[in-house]
Amino acid sequence: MSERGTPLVELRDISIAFGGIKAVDHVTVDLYPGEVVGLLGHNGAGKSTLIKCLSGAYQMDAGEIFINGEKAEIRNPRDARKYNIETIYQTLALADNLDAASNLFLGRELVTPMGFVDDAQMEAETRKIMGRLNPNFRKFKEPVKALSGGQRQSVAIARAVYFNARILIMDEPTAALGPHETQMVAELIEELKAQGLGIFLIEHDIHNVMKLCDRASVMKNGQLVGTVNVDEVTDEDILGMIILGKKPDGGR
Amino acid sequence: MSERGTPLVELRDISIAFGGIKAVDHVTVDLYPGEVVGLLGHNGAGKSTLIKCLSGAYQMDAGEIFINGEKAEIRNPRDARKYNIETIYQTLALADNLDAASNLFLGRELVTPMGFVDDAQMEAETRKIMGRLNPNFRKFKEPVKALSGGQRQSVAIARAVYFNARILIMDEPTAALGPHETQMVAELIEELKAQGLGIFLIEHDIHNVMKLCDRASVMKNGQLVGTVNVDEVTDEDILGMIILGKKPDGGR
Amino acid sequence: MNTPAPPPAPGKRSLLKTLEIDTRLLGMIGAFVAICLVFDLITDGRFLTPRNIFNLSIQTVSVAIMATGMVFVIVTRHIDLSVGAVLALCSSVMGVMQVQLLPQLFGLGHPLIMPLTIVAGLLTGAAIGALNGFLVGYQRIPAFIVTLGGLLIWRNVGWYLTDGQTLGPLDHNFMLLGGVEGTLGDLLSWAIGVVLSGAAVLAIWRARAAKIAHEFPVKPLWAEGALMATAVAAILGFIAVLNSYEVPIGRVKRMFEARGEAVPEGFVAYYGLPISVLILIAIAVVMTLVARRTRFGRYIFAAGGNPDAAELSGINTRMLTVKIFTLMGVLCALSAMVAQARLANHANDIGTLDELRVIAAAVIGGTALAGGVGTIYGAVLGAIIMQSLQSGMAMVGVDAPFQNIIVGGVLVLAVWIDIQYRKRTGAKE
Amino acid sequence: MNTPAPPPAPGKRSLLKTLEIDTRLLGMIGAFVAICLVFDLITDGRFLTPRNIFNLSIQTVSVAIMATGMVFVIVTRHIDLSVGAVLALCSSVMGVMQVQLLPQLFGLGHPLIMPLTIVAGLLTGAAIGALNGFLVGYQRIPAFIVTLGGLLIWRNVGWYLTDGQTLGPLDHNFMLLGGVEGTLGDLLSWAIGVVLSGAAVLAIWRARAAKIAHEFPVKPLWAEGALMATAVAAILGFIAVLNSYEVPIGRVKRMFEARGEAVPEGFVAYYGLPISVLILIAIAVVMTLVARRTRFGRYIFAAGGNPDAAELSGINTRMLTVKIFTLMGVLCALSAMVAQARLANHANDIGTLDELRVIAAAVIGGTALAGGVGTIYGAVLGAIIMQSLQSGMAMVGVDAPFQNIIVGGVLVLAVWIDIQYRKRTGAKE
Amino acid sequence: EMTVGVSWSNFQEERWKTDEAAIKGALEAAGAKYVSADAQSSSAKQLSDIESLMAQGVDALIVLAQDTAAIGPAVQAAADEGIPVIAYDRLIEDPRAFYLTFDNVEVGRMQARAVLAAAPKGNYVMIKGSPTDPNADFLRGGQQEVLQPAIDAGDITIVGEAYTDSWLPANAQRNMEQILTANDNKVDAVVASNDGTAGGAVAALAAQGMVVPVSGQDADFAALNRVAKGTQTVSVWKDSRDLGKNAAEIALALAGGTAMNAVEGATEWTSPAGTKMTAKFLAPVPITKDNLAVVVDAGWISQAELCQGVSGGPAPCN
Ligand SMILES: Nc1ncnc2c1ncn2[C@@H]1O[C@H](COP(=O)(O)OP(=O)(O)OP(=O)(O)O)[C@@H](O)[C@H]1O
Ligand SMILES: Nc1ncnc2c1ncn2[C@@H]1O[C@H](COP(=O)(O)OP(=O)(O)OP(=O)(O)O)[C@@H](O)[C@H]1O
Ligand SMILES: O[C@@H]1[C@@H](O)[C@H](O)OC[C@H]1O
Ligand SMILES: [Mg+2]
Ligand SMILES: [Mg+2]
Repeated sequence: MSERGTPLVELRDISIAFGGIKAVDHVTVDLYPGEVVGLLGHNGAGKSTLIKCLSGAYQMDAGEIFINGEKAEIRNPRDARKYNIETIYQTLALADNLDAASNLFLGRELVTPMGFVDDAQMEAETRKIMGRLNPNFRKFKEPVKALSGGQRQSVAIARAVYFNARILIMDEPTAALGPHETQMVAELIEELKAQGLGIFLIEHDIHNVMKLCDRASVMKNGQLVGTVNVDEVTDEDILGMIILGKKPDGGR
Repeated sequence: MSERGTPLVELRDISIAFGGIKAVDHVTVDLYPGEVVGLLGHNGAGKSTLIKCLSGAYQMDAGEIFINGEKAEIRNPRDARKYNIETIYQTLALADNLDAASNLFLGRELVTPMGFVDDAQMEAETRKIMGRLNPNFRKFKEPVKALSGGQRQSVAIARAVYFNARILIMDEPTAALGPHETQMVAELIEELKAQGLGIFLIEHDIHNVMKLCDRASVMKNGQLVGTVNVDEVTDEDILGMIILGKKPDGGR
Repeated sequence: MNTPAPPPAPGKRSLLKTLEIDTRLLGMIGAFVAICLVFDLITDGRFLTPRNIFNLSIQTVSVAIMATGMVFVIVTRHIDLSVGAVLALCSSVMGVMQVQLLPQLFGLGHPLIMPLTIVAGLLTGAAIGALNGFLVGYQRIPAFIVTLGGLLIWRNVGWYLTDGQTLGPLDHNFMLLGGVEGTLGDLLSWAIGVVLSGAAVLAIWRARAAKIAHEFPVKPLWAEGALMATAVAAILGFIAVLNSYEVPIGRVKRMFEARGEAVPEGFVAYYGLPISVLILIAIAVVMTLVARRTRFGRYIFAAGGNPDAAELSGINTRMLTVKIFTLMGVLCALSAMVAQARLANHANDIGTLDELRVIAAAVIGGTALAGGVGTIYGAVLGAIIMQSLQSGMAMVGVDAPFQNIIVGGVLVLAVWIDIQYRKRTGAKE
Repeated sequence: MNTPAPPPAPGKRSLLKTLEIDTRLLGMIGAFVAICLVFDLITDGRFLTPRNIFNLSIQTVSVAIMATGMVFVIVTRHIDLSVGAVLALCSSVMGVMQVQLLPQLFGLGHPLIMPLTIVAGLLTGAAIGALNGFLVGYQRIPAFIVTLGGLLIWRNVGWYLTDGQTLGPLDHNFMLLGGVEGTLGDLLSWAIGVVLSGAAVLAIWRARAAKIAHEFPVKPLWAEGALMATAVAAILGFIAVLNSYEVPIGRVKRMFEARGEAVPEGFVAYYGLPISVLILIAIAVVMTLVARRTRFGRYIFAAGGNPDAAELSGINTRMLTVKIFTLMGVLCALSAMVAQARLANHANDIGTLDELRVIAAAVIGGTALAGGVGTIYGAVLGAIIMQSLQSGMAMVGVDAPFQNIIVGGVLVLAVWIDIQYRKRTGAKE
Repeated sequence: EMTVGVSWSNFQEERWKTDEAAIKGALEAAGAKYVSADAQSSSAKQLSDIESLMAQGVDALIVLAQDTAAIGPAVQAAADEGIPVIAYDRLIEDPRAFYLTFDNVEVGRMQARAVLAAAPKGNYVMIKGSPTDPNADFLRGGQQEVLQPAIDAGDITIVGEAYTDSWLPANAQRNMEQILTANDNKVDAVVASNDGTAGGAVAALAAQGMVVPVSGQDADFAALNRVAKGTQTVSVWKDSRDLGKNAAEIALALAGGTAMNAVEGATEWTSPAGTKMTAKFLAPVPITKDNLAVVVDAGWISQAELCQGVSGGPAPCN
């Protein structure tokens, strides 16, 4: 795919092990601006672990990360933020005792001219963005632990898309969402893609993958099975890669 | 549906409020043996809260529960277990510091003749059941906090189906599962249903609902929109109930 | 179906709702009022005299100052067992400065002695706090161990600094920080009361304005008015009480004698607000602002609610830990300042067992040891309750061992009442 | 793709892996050994003499007994600040029983005095523990508050029971529980050593057999053999050391004189295992079994890891809390028994500050205050480390303040070493 | 009706119970009221306690000070209100307080004298009191005075010396054990500063089968019993009933307007720090096996309690 110029993100030969067991084993994937790359695989294949190396949550044991063709040192989540990488974690990573607005702006609070956090302003912004993601959402004052599973997920999504990310990592973002909310997130992804963001999307639903992704990388037991252009393969091809770990002939 | 005799479970006029806000508002649903009833609704509609009244996690403010036609007093999870009600919670409810086997048998440990917990036996049983749910699962010794999202969900499912439940509550059981694992759970549900269990299934994926459920009850903002026989309605009918809150003419 | 929730049921609960009062501590305030009334009854009205209220407020200061910092420490799921020992070391440093070093340099009673002493104390506290924070945050040693070590170390380091001696008399200006020796008198106290009242009214008003600007719902005007009135009444009432405590005649005589004058006929003076209490008020206000209105405060609560989530949100939780413990150290130094000025000496056993009192004050005030929850005013209230119990018992005149039994029992009872109250009015679980 | 993981890299790590040793405390054991060696060097080899090891083991017992129970309390995210005070009350009850009540009933030295005294003490401890558990579990009052109240209450209740007096001398049989007064002599000690060794070998063997029965992978036979050999060597080595401590001649003479005989030429006797240490060993073994092999223990760890999940799994977590605190109370009573027998008196201030020592022992031994994690042997090792430090310092004869500084510093250092070690060998995060 | 307030430093130690009874008794006899507070070993709490007692309207204060100097503000406040203060048993460095005590230096001398008489030569161990209690150093000073000549003559050597945190017997026991270990039991006498610490030391010695001269003070019942048994040499008896009674009477007198130097038995005394004080010293009595009957005759302890478990001991236990 070199015809497309330098990739936005390149994860090269990434490995990481927990107590001797390799969760990610020499995996290489890349991502171009304006592209959605699906990451697929069975449970425990290593998808979340892989993207956590990019988001700064884990430090990889081996491998390199390139952003815009330059080697990037990502040692913690603060480093990742410097590269405008935003992440929706599978576990959501919300501070349960804070309300939606505080979570949305956590680490990037809006402040008044005097330097105090501007809760009113943050709540107003939160209301705006939540209106686009989850129109039934009304619990702005409660700590997020009082929210339903889907409501929590909406907050996590809002946090990742509110700030101008260039690289967006979404780890099963719609797992807990209702059909309507899922639809709204799908539309949002299309929109962000059009704005030129690169998106890694971890997703188990093959329909959604076929609909939303340009390419799909499949992992099995920590290793990369292969990467395919979604419009060159069928549902069954991808299922075969996930379950049997074999690449279809059509893939690159 | 009185032609089918006494329902296995009847939730009558259940209400529960959190700090004045009604999460479940006079909802009535029932469940017959050998039946799967889907519970649907937008995020925050009150589905999880409703079933938690049945599983003993919450105490309802008003309403009655009947099991096999008799009024049941369910004040805590132990009461629910007495009625052979098993639950897969949306939050999974696992003790993160224990391994899969300990979680699976939590509260119902296998013991040796001398009364000590029989870890070896429990691990053996765990290996058996996990083989049916998640063939890639191999982390039997690690505490479950070291598991991937889907692996954790498999453990929670295993726990609910291992013991001979009569009533099974599944709150988005496949949300984190891969396609293959989801397929295996679907098969399991069919099998359990054939054995005469009654199953409440909370599920956002309309395809799965149409495939697995006999009836579907839809909630909106804490209230029941209606209950329909799945084979009498279309996907769109149900979507309409969820999003607009209006019952199709075909429903009962 | 987007109908708004039905109006809440009428009655007490809805009143609280309308006023949007934090009901969390109403139970605790209730328990406190009950304690006061019972003591007042038993002591024939001696408990609620201006004099005793004055005493109580001075007695509370030292523990309350540290309790405000302990809230942050506990909210982030840590603990600090070394506060009493750090207080003792800061106190010994300040003792050595003002009793030995500085007088040699500048001469006794020099005006620079007080500020330099305070700076030395604050630096000591900050340095130890930062060290604690480093060991906890970066070296990942449990705070319990680090500060248990500190509990054993710092007081004894202070012992070496002072050769185990009690140091005194302290610098004259410094003693003003201790309480009785330094009060503002009635006029100045009234002035401060008015300023505080104004600030409270303004704060309520501006919060309302911000809501209106964003078109959020606001309480009815009368409710805001009632809130303001309550705040003003509480502040001015407290000042009025302190201002009505007469300086005893022996003391007045001493003061005049010191100036070589005779006491004028019919002369009366009033204590007013003690400087130490003013310091506590200032610290409580600042710490509340820090907790609620600064990023630092927000990060503290985030890290307490879910440390991983905070770290993943780009918060440097290790550095945060260093900052929190440093702040705790500085508060220990401030507390040492007040405590030693009150004792008019640096004594080696100063602050003994304060770690328990400070943690207890925070916990009584609703700070959860599991982290993520806590308020500054709760901790101050907790300190006041503990002190009232102890002082009140000494007034009742029962046997000393029995006093302790009752203090222990009432402590548990007060928290129980609070919990029952919250269960009744509050949410499930 | 289902290839097995590659064989682990050769070297130290793989050896530990093969042996499947719990590496969690190896660092701590290393720190302990270092402490011993340093002291031994400083004291010219006096620290690691049979005599001092004998002393150390007796000195450790009281705190270690309570520490095993504190592990359960902390694992379930609670705390018990009242252990020292409960110990004092149990001790006073047992003091009154054996010094005042029972001798009046049965006459001095009656054989029933000891058992009845112990029963009274245990009942006292259990009752207070159950009350604590009820208040924490069912009334939902934070354990910190309940037991802080207890800290103030129980010692003073004991004061009333004894009228504040030191009670003594204790019953002759009872004194056997205190240590030096009651040792098993060399023969019996060897016998017990052999029994314990046999039990250890059997346990390892049966664990292996169970694995084989379920076709789980097992370690190579040589690894099991090595483990068994280590266990046996440790047990018999300890016994050998205690058995080589000669009863001092003065004491021997007294014993013979009491019987009206003369000491035979060349007579030597050896202390062997003290009964109090045997009690500790028994408690540690039982508590370990409880923690690992009983439902009760499993529920403790489940409730500590996720209290909600435990409750949802049908565990009665409230009742569980009552049981845990009751157990803690019983252990306080056992500890009181040993401590007062050792002091040969009941003194009112017995067990003062033990709460800190006990909690520290548990935490040093790896119990996390956040709950869910902890081991019995870790807590015992923690108690031993603390005691070695204190006794070693007393032996070296440095100033008391300096002793504390060093104890505090080494404490932090020991835990730091352990953490570093675990970081090197352990998992991420 | 007059009220007298007593502020205890730490009521958990055995002897204060007796003091309290004596004070109470004397006050009741005079028709006055007794109120008290326990500072639990904290000088800050003691200051608060005294403020509370004063707020309750006491006419005189009896103070067992936790810290000689840090109690100053309390004395100041009392002086402002014209309330007399009695420094009870322990020194208060303030001339406005009336110092009532047993001569603690003398107590130290008595302890050392009795031990020295029993062990004129050999290795000595000094088990001192709490490092925060000024009495601990007074005692130690008195002991040194008596021992110094023998030390200079090379007859005795001090081979171990340790403060006892909070006067806790368990701490004394541990210190003694370690000193014995460090000296291979080559210890010939122990000068312990009170009966609690003596108890700890005796337990440690007994573990080694050793019986050597040991001193103490306070005439704790358990200690007198040890004297009868021969495991302790001396307990200096400070009849705290006397001290308490005196304190109550002086308190009432001062409250009634008597001048400090008009109190019967009052003398001028200068503290080591140079404070000129009005003081009254009561005489302590060393109790050894030779005069055990004194405590029984004085009704301090019953013969049965004194002689429990003793057979063929000294009078009156024979
Ligand atoms: N913190 C950890 N400690 C130890 N092992 C871990 C840890 N996190 C993940 N693992 C292991 O690494 C492997 C990969 O996990 P990962 O979470 O990346 O899977 P995943 O592909 O995201 O699965 P899922 O679809 O279930 O989310 C799993 O076997 C898991 O058990
Ligand atoms: N413990 C709680 N405290 C306060 N409010 C709660 C609590 N649990 C749930 N709620 C609120 O009750 C409503 C119903 O929540 P519930 O979890 O039942 O929704 P749900 O239908 O299961 O949604 P989802 O599909 O997102 O899981 C929500 O508005 C939620 O915010
Ligand atoms: O009598 C002693 C007293 O003088 C001292 O101050 O404290 C300890 C007591 O034993
Ligand atoms: Mg994942
Ligand atoms: Mg839900």
